[in-house]
Amino acid sequence: MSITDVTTDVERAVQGAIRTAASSVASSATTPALTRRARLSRLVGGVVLAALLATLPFTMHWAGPAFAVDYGLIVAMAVLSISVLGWIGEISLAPVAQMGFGVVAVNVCQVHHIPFGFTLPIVALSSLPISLLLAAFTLRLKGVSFAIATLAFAYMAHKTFFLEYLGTYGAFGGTGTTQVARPSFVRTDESMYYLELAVLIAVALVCYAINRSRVGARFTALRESEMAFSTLGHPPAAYRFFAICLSGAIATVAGALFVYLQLQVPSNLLLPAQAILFFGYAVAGGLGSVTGALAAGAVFGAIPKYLETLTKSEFLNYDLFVIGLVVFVVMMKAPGGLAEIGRRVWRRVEGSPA
Amino acid sequence: MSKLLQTVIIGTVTGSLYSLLALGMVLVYRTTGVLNIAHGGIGVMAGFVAWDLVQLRHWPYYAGLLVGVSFAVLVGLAFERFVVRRLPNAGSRTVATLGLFLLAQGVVFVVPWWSNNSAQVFPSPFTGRVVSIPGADFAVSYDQIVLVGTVVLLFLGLQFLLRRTRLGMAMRAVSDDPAASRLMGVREELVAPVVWAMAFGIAGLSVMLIAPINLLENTSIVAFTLKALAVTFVGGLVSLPLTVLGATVLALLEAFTQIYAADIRGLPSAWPFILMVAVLVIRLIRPTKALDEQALAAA
Amino acid sequence: MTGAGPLGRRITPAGRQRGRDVMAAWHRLTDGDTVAVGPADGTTNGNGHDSGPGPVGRRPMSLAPWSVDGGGREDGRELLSVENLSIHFGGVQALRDVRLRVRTGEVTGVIGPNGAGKSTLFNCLSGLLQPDAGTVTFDGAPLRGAPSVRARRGLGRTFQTPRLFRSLSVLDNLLFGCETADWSGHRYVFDPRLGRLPQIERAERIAALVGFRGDLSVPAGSLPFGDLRTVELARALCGAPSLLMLDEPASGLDADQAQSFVGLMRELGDMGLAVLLIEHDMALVMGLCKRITVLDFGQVIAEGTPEDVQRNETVVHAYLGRSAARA
Amino acid sequence: MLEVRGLTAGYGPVVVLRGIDLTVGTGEIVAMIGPNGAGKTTTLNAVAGMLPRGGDVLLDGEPLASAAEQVVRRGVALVPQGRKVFPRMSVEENLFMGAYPRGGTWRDFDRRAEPIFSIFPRLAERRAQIAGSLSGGEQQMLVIGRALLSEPKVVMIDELSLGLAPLMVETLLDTIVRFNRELGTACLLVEQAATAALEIAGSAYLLRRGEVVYHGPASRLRQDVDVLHGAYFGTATGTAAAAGRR
Repeated sequence: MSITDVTTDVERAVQGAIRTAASSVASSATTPALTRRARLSRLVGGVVLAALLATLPFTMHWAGPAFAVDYGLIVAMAVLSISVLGWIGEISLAPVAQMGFGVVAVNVCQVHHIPFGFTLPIVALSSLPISLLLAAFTLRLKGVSFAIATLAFAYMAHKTFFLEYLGTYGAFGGTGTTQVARPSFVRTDESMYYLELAVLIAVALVCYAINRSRVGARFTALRESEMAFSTLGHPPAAYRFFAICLSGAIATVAGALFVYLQLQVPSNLLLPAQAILFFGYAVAGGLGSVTGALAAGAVFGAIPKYLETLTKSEFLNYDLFVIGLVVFVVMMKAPGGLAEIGRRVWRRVEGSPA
Repeated sequence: MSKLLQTVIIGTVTGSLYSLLALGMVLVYRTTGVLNIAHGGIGVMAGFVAWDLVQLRHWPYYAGLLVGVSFAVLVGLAFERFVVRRLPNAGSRTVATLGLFLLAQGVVFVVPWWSNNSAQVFPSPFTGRVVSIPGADFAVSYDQIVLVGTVVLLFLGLQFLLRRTRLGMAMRAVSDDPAASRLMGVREELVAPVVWAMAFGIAGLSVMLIAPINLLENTSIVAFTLKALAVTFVGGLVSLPLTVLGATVLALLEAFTQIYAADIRGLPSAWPFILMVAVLVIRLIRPTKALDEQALAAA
Repeated sequence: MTGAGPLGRRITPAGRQRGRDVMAAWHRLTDGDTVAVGPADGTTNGNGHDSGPGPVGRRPMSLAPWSVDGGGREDGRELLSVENLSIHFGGVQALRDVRLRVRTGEVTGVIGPNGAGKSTLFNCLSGLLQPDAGTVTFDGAPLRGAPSVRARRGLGRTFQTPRLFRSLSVLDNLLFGCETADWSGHRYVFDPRLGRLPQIERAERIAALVGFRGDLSVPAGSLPFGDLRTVELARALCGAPSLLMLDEPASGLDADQAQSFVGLMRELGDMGLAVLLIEHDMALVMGLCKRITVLDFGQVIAEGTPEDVQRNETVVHAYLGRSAARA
Repeated sequence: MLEVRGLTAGYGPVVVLRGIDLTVGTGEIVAMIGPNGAGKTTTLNAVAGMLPRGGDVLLDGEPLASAAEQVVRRGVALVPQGRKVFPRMSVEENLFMGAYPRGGTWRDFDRRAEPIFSIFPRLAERRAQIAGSLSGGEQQMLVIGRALLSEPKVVMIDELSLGLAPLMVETLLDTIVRFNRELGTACLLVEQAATAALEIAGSAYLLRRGEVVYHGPASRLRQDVDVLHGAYFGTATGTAAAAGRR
């Protein structure tokens, strides 16, 4: 046994010890702070939420077909892609266009007979060129100017590409295909829900992980003082590019799921103004918040569809009015959006001091 | 020759249309630092109020127009008083205008007799009357002439306001340096409502002038507003002449590609983006260092 | 929930104590005086990335990473040299042919009336502004590139108005500094606690060194003004710079704080750190700096020891006006 | 004429002024000097209504309102630190804004601006130029001229010489003497570069750490160089600097 071997053994032992310590560091931080009531409400809340998520298409059957909630999840994902940019303090109105490129990517994959298992990763990767193009704008443009640039891009993508390629009825130009075929295991809208849920949970977990990691803290720092951030050795552009690529990938995957749900996506579903609506949802959810974005997206996405069924299509486009009001209220009363409101309510439920 | 003339005229009219929308947004941005996303939406809402009175209730055209514009002005005052003033900075105010945009769009759908989702015809007293161009096989409508004329008047009026009147000078001073303008005795809380009321009034008027040419309809007006946004970017969101120039250039490019290069499909619609990229590249090549230093000081 | 990984709040005293116990165990296991800590060596030690969480380097733990360089102190080595640095904004020549030398182990002062171009000089050096002309040599090689690249080469700085990350905890702010020099924890990016225990220890020691007595877990934005400067200084120190540029570090400090600041600067100088200091408090500058460069209208009007500078007519002229010089 | 009694002010929890007493007589030039951070700028901003303040500020025996817009209407104008011109407006337009509190319109602008243009002929030459593109000294002239157009009884000038060449400072000081004599406007002059200001001032205040530590005729303070050097270089180095005078 050589010297190095001894060292490695010692290292391993200590590694184990440090891991234990670290986990106790983590647990000791939370355990004593929780009251019994809080633990109970967490448990109940978790179970109820899980049960609800697991059965949502069926429990909501009285209100309408599962399509509504499927649509809600896709909106949730699109809103998440906007909200994620809140980490670097930017506003992008391009996600709806990026969804459109997801639609196109799925079609291309299908034409080339790529199995479903590979399609979503390919779609996610295919978002990179456009994300990088948009990210290049942030080298020079910030804030309002960047938002306008993304809007102009979305406008161009819609007029020059989607109108041609998807047309008014969602047929794919020049490919001979008129619609996308769902993979065999998601023939029904109900099963589609579980596919979406799985993807959404995976995406959300990635976002949570990034947000809680050191990268998340760096985003906060970048937002608060770019000068301090850069003079402490961190490249601001890299983090901007990362956030924009992440947002683009989420939006593009949302677009892919959208076409699997719809089978055809006519270009008028990809209007740039739609992005403004989604941005409104993101504000309502709380910019930068993952949970808030998902909740706001799902709720504001699904409810109008349900209402449409319940009122026999009497209810159309009222969501614009409602979300407009919500944005006002949120801006004035709770700038953190649903996420902030949720936290306040939750604190009260748990019985811990606010 | 006739084709060229026609292209130029189409470009001028469309350019005036973009300018009309863009000038209102530049006014707000230049004097308050807020990008008013709701501009087109407010205009459509006011347009529908006027349309309601004129078409459904058979009011005289000008009375309807007046009520529509006054309605927009009132919305502007209310928005400034109850929303803008209570929000802390230009960023959150911009988001609020986004909320207002959605609200204004929603209102049009909420009122049942304004009809769901369909475009409305909103003729003006001039509709149908045309001036034929001598030696050409097409005519220019009175509505188009009024539109171009209004843009010229609006441009001159805004220039006069911002350069020659006490009010306009105060507006510019506030946007240049709020602290220094307080030292000059300017009361920002009196200037801001005027700006918003004026901008919303202009928005209402713009849509009422556009409606007889196009239709009174959300989608197309919003699309125009988006292009107008791209145009304001050319003028750095503040310069009135550059904005009008940008709007005209954009519209002429669109008209020429549509008529002379119709086989390159999609190119006309790409111009706003291409224009923005061009402006961006110019700024990248010739960055103004003085601005950098200002940004550093402000950061 | 925006972005923040509020580390400072998640670690309780009990948890931290357990972490310390493990560190102590590591001390015993390996060798009395080596520590499982990389941060101090991260910049200089190439093997910082290929071993376990703790045993990155086998150097003695030191609070002053700058003294690690070569093992001992080498005072008086020329670390930074600026030649003919010029920059203009519009029609204003903010800096004209500025020449400057900074040596290790010394505090070098930059003084001059308001608007003389001192902060612009700092911004040029740290890469926030692009000068029109001039060469800057740092540690034997030209100093170029983005601010982040320069920071990693060992250029730390503070700002005239402290720029802390206001919603992050004080500890997180300091850890940011630690990351400038040390990326060994990057593998634990999703388990921040584990990789960071050594950095946390380091941050705490540096906070104590600069005399920050407050709670490390509160958001930096809630600190009183004097503490903002102290924490910003600590954050810069955490980055293990070899050159520290301080922009008016003593303004807003009371007499006691200023006194301990002077003490700290002397200590850092003894460790071999080079300090470039902009300051208006003349007593402080004169007492602390080995050499002083005086800027006026973007030009160097005098350079030398404090005594030289005080005797220089031009300086008195620039500071007090013509009649003081005439009198 | 302008009387300040027990003025306190600060930024949030930070107290900067701990009770300043100050008097500016009619047509007088008063210098206020002191090292960085002594509270000179804060004093001016508090008097001008740009900061919340405590204590009494009286103009001609009447209390002065605490809102900036009203202060300037009453005849107390501030020339703030850092030459705050309206950068995107022309010289003429900047001056117009100066006349704003007096209800100035473009019609009678020329008449109002005439005496100002005669004091600052360089502004007349550059009437149409954008203020942001003026040199530092010209910008300083412009802000002073702008303040004078509001026809003030007292004009408070903050850091006149900041970042300006000595020759330009002398020119500016001469213009202060001139408008003081010609228009009878009193002037409260805040300076870090002390001696130049002391030369034209009648009386002087020395501030340190938010308090008046010296008050008397400017000529005496000017001669009392040790007080000055003590305030600037700290007492320890006062003798060294004094030695440097030789």
